[in-house]
Amino acid sequence: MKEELISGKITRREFAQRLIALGIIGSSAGTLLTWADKAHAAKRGGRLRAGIAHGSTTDTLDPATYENGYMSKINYAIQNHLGEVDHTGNMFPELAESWDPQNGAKTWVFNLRRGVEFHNGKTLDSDDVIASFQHHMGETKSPAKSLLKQVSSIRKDGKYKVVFELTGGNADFPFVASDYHIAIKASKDGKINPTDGIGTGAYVLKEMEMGVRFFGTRNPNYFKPDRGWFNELEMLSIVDPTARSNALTTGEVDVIDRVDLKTAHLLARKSGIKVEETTGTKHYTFPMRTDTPPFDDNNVRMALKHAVNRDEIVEKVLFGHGVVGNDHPIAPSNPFHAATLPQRTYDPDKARFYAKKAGGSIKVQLSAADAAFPGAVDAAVLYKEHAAVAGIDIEVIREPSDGYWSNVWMKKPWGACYWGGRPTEDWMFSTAYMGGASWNDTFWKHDRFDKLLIQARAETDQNKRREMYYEMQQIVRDEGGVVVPMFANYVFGTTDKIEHGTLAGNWDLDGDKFHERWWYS
Amino acid sequence: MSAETHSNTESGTITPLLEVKGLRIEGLSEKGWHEIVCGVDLQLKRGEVLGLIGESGAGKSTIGLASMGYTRDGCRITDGDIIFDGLELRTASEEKKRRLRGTRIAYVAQSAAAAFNPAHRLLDQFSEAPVDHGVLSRREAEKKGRDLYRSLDLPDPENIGERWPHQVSGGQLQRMMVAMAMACGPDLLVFDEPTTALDVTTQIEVLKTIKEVVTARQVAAIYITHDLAVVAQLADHLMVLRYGDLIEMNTTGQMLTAPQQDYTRALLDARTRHEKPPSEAAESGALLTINSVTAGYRNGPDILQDVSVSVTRGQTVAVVGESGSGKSTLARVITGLLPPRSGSIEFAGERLPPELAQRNKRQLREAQMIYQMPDVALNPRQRVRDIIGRPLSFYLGLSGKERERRIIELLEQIELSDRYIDRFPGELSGGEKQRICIARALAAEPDLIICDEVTSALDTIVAQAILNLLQRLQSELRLTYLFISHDLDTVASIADKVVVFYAGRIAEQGPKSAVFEPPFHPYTRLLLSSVPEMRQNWLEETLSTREAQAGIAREVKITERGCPFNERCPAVIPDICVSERPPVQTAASGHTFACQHSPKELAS
Amino acid sequence: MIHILKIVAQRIALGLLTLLVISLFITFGVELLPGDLAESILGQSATPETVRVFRAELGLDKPAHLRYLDWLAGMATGDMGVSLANKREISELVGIRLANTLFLGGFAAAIAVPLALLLGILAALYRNSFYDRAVNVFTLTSISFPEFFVAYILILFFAIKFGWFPGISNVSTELALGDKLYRTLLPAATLTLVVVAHMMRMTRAAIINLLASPYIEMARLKGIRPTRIILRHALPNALAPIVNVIALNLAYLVVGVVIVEVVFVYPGLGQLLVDSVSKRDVPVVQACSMIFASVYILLNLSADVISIITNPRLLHPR
Amino acid sequence: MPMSNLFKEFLSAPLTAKFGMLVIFGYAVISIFAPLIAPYGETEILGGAYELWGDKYLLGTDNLGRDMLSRLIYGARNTIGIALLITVLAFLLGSITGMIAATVGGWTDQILGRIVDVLMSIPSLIFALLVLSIFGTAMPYLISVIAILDSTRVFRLARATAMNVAVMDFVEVARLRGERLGWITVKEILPNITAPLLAEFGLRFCFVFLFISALSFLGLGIQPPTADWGSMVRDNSTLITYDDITPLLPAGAIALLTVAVNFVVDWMLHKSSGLKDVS
Repeated sequence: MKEELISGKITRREFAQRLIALGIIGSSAGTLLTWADKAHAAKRGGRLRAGIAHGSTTDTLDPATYENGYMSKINYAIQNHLGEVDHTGNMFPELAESWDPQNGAKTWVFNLRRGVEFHNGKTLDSDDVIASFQHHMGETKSPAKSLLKQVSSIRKDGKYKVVFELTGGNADFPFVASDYHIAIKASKDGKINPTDGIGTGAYVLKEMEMGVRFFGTRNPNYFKPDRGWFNELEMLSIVDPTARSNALTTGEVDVIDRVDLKTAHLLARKSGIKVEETTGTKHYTFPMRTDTPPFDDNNVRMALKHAVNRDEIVEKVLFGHGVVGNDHPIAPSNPFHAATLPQRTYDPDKARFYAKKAGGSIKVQLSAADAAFPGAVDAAVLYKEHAAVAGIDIEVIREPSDGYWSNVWMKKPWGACYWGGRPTEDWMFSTAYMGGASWNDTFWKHDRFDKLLIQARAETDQNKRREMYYEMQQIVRDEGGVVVPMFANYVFGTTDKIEHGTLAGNWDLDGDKFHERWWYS
Repeated sequence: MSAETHSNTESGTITPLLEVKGLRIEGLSEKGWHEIVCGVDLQLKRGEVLGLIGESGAGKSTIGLASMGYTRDGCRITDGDIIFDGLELRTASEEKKRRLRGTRIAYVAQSAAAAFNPAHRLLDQFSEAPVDHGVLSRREAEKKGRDLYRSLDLPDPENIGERWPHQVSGGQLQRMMVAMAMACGPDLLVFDEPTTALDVTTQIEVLKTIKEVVTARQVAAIYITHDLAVVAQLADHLMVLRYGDLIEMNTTGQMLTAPQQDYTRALLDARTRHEKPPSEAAESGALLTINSVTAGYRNGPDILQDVSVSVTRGQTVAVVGESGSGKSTLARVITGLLPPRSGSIEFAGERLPPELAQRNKRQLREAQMIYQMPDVALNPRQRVRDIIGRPLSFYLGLSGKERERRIIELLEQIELSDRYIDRFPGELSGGEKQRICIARALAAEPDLIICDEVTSALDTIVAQAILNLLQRLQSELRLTYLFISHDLDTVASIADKVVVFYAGRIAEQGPKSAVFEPPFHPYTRLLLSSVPEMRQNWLEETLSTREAQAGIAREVKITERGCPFNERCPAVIPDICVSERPPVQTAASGHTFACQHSPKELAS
Repeated sequence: MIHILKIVAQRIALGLLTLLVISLFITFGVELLPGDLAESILGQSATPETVRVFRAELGLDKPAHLRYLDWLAGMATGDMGVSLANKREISELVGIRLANTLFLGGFAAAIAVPLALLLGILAALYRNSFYDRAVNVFTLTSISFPEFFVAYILILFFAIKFGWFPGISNVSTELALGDKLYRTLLPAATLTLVVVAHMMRMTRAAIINLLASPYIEMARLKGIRPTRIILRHALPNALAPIVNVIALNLAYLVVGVVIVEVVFVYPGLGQLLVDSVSKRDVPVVQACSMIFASVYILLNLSADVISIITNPRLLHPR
Repeated sequence: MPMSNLFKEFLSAPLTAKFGMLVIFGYAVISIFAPLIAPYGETEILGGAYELWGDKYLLGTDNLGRDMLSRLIYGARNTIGIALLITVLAFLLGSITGMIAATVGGWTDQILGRIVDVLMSIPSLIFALLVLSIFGTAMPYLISVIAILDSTRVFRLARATAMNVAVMDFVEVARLRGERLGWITVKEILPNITAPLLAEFGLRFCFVFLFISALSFLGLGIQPPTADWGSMVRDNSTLITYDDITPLLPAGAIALLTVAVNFVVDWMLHKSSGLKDVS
């Protein structure tokens, strides 16, 4: 793309300016083109074997059903999206060449890259993009459907231009349009074949056994000239953490994700193995149902928020591989993270004070399962011990991992929960904190917060936007129903033969794009 | 290696083949090691047969096995010498002894059915020892097996070896074991109660085989038994043992005619027929009436066919016949365990429901049963108190002191002291166990007691004591007995009336005096002549009778047509007996029998 | 022979009945589980709307008993149906997994059964010796560790420390047999350690139990060598209980190996079943359960038949 | 039995049985007096994660900084208590139904047999997964599910052995007396099949730990923060591949108990078979 940029299709400056204006990228325009970064002498060749923590026999290639890290990594190996997040957390075009907000960010024009070929030889055009989007709209099971509700229409404007009309202004729309579900696939008669496994990605799918193994070879016609270094890509689903680290130690695989935090330091000591980590938006929470007693009383919530020793949880559940949270979901890596907001600390006295205000003793149940997040049960047990000091009685209920999301999450009054996080504040808040949002797992409704959220979405003045988001973070912190004890790092291990540039933190393994960004030394 | 090549064949008459000196053996029990053989000496020359006699616990089997240099688990030889053909077996290596066993010393066990491995064909088991010891090749061994089978008069000697142990009758199996013992041509045979578990008719058949082997092949033998009459037919010398001690040793003739010790006399006495005086309590009126009962198991044939018996109150009715004749089935029908296919049972004038479940507590209480094997008839995990006490509380509602008092009373009745009340069956001797069974039956205060072979698992002296006890109880308590037995001798001493069963049908029934006197049904005659008598040469004489020649070495077969006994009957009328049912006739002496021959013809 | 055929026919009929009951149990058991495939697959991202559409697409909007009847009709014609989750033919989906499972189970059995018999026979022969006690303690210890723990220990030594074997059993269809055996040796060894104790103890006990019987004494008195007594006289008669235990353990090797599959990343049927249960993919759960139950029933049946064949009393009635 | 007799029995036992009894006795003492013996509380968080063995924490700490030794000691109480309860329940259920099947025979036998067949042919982990997911993992459910699953094995054994006893004459005597099923099974048959049941008890008891541990693999085990050995093995098992012997402690505790229990059971079996020989 560097070449293309220089060749004048779009000037780098123009492009950057547009994005800066929109707040999509900050001042980091200089590092925009990471996939063209040649600071390292990347080499082509070899077979990359990865052991991935997820994967299930019930997985399918249909983008509407992607639900775990294994499918996500396959998704990014065989398919591309309109935009791509780089290591700074910013969005820049991938299959789009550029995008253009109009009409107060209510209308978005996406210019497509020309000459991109699908694995089946078809060339990418507007129809493919529209069909790919429509797969997630209307009568569909796709989880991206709720994201795309704001899209009132999609139309093509020529072979390489797609225009989105939104119901309201959204300055962050390129993030939405690049959601990992919305992989761009080849269309036929206005429809995509969701399970054909054909995309524009760096690797061509050769063999696939769900929940076991993926095998692909390098796409010789890949449109990113300096990406996709490996000749072959093999990904194994290795769910058991011990098995995963064993596989890396014994040389069965070259990369593993989600290193068992308990033993990460031991793994790092092994010769020939590197353990690396990135801090992203992933956070673990304890959402309380604010519509259910006793959590409908903010004093109870505040008492509980003061009754947890976040440092100890980060130390013992994350083994230091993370940072403490401040009871709101905005990560330090998010653009508008309120760093000035005082960090909430463990304060049994305050907890006792709030408990008293709430009417004396607090006795609650906390549901957890390791399906919520790894170490959730341990974290709950620690929480129990911390709260006991403040005279608060927490009974830890270990729920079965099986069916946790349908039986416990958003059903039981207080539980443990996992959030991959969202790259933008608006997206995160709209998804889980706006009154009435379908994943509002605290069933929280705050008028001032909801008003600010709508305003900030369409606001293009960065400073005003920042102020609004800061205030919202404070509201959630002091009045919301969520305890956010920690942001967890993505920790992964590789052999020391693997090299890479600066790592992205939006997903595990370099934004789930390790296969196209890394190379063998 | 065979008998003929042994070095001391010529000198055999001078040096004893086996010499045991001062043998002491200890056994392990709960209470530790205690002596079970207390210094026994014996000598055996080639061609001699030594009988070891005694009750259970006398140590006779232990001595028999020790003479092979073998002790069972939980036994150890503590002193003495066992010298076989110059070799000291006590100190010999296990390997040396192993080479002797099966080749030069062979063993014949009590129960062939248990001692043959159920997993292998008979001829394979025959060949095993000679082939394994390298005496014969496999082919030679099999040929030898067939030859032996033939010379021992086994049926179908060419093919019987291809059968499995369970496919051969008990008597034949026992004989095949004798053949197997002869496989390597041994110098010494140890027979360990080889006929104890058999019917009298079968016993003769096995004794005949043993006799042939011992006399014709001139081997030395030790014959272990508790039955003097049996061993008298074979042994040159007898040794009487009791509790591991030698009581008396003498030649057979001397022992039979002039026993020196009281114990020996008691043994002899127990084998002598004791006639029972007719029960004075004999009242009119039948307590139990069995009306033309036909019965069988599941889909099988009729085991009982048209059986009618009536039992008078206060009397003893004996049911006799060989195994397989349906005697025990009759008991099961009476107790309700096996509802009859047709016919009915009346008890004290009341028709009993055919099924056990339909009978009421009183009906159940009135008829009690005593079993053949006291070992399995008593729950090994219950104390005597619970065993006897249960019917007391169950039927009579006794409890506490009253129950305790009654238990002790019952123990007295069966001549046991109240010290027994806390014992487990495992701590009792066979006779004591059977007494407890009797006490349990008495506890129900029954009118009728069904005694199913109650003495056949017991030693002779013990059995006699049990019979005496039963008779005493009968006169004291006005009991009625239905006494099932295969042993005519036993029956003779206790019965008022005798019913002879053959293949599920009544061959003959009537007052004891009438049945035991001519005219005899041919089957009764066979049974009577098969009872060993306490004299030498009885075996040879019996074998020469036409009853024995026709009747032994055959099994009871259930048939639908004709007379079931026709195959074994010396007086068979070829066409008629096979096809026609024998008519039931009444003889002058007041007994009935089923036979084509008239009473007059049978009287001769 | 007719006797055996009759028993086999009877058992097969009973087995089919058992299968029917199990299928009912499984269907309605899974049905009773909170949530369905749509909710499970959508997971955290389920909304009422997407769930409704998904359900309609899967046919989950039909009542459970109708779906069960459909399934039953399919089974009767040999059609196992398609997976709800990924629309693949279940026969094809299950086929590869079953082959893998049977391969691993067979491999483990090929080591474990002879080993257990050998150890058991030797223990019976040298009972109460040091060898006997040592084997007893070793096998008891090996079964008292959880399977995954045994697996980790084996991995620690043979994969990580000595590097002789791979730490995971990454098998694919194109592997040569030797390679496949090499890669599955550690899981097979784990399973062996898990099952060998039970079979060995039973072998020892069954043989020792018979050593007191008269025909063994008879064999001793015939001067037969101790080894031969055990092998030829005791073993054939002890086979029935031993075979029963072997059948139970073989069934376990096929049915109960989920955890070993997880630890060694071995693509077997157990993993598929657990995945499918957690995703409520009823047809796949049904198919796997039917296979497992059939394996169990067939193994028990074979044990019965072997018991009959090795027992001349039953094979050659009088 | 008076104390002195017990002591005599103990002295007469072979070395292995003595060892087994001592171990069991030790475990019992530890279980009963856990709060007195343990240096710290069961759930008390004391220090950092995985502190090394030392004076303060004899066996170090676990991943949450709880004292390993105290967890092991409390674990004995919980694990043995639960396993014992489950095994006893399984034996009650299995042996009673097994004996009824053997004694009554006919349809009762057939129906019970088929039910057990069904239960046994469903993989037990799947069965547990289904039931526990439906009803929740509260202790009563956990205990009943494992007890039911285990009782099927006991049923088979009890039925097979009771069949052999049911044909004995003394059972016929009881039947002829008109005794009811309850008496026949409990008083006549049960005392005669205790030996094989006992042997099975030894193994079953230990399998219960393992099953609980396997369930914790699926997240269905005993509720935290209760210490139980099975879950402790599971929680720390990853360490073993890094040469850390921490998980060996709970695993070793299970193994030691298994071996000890089976030593004692073997001896008792030997004794009871010896009794049979005398009778």
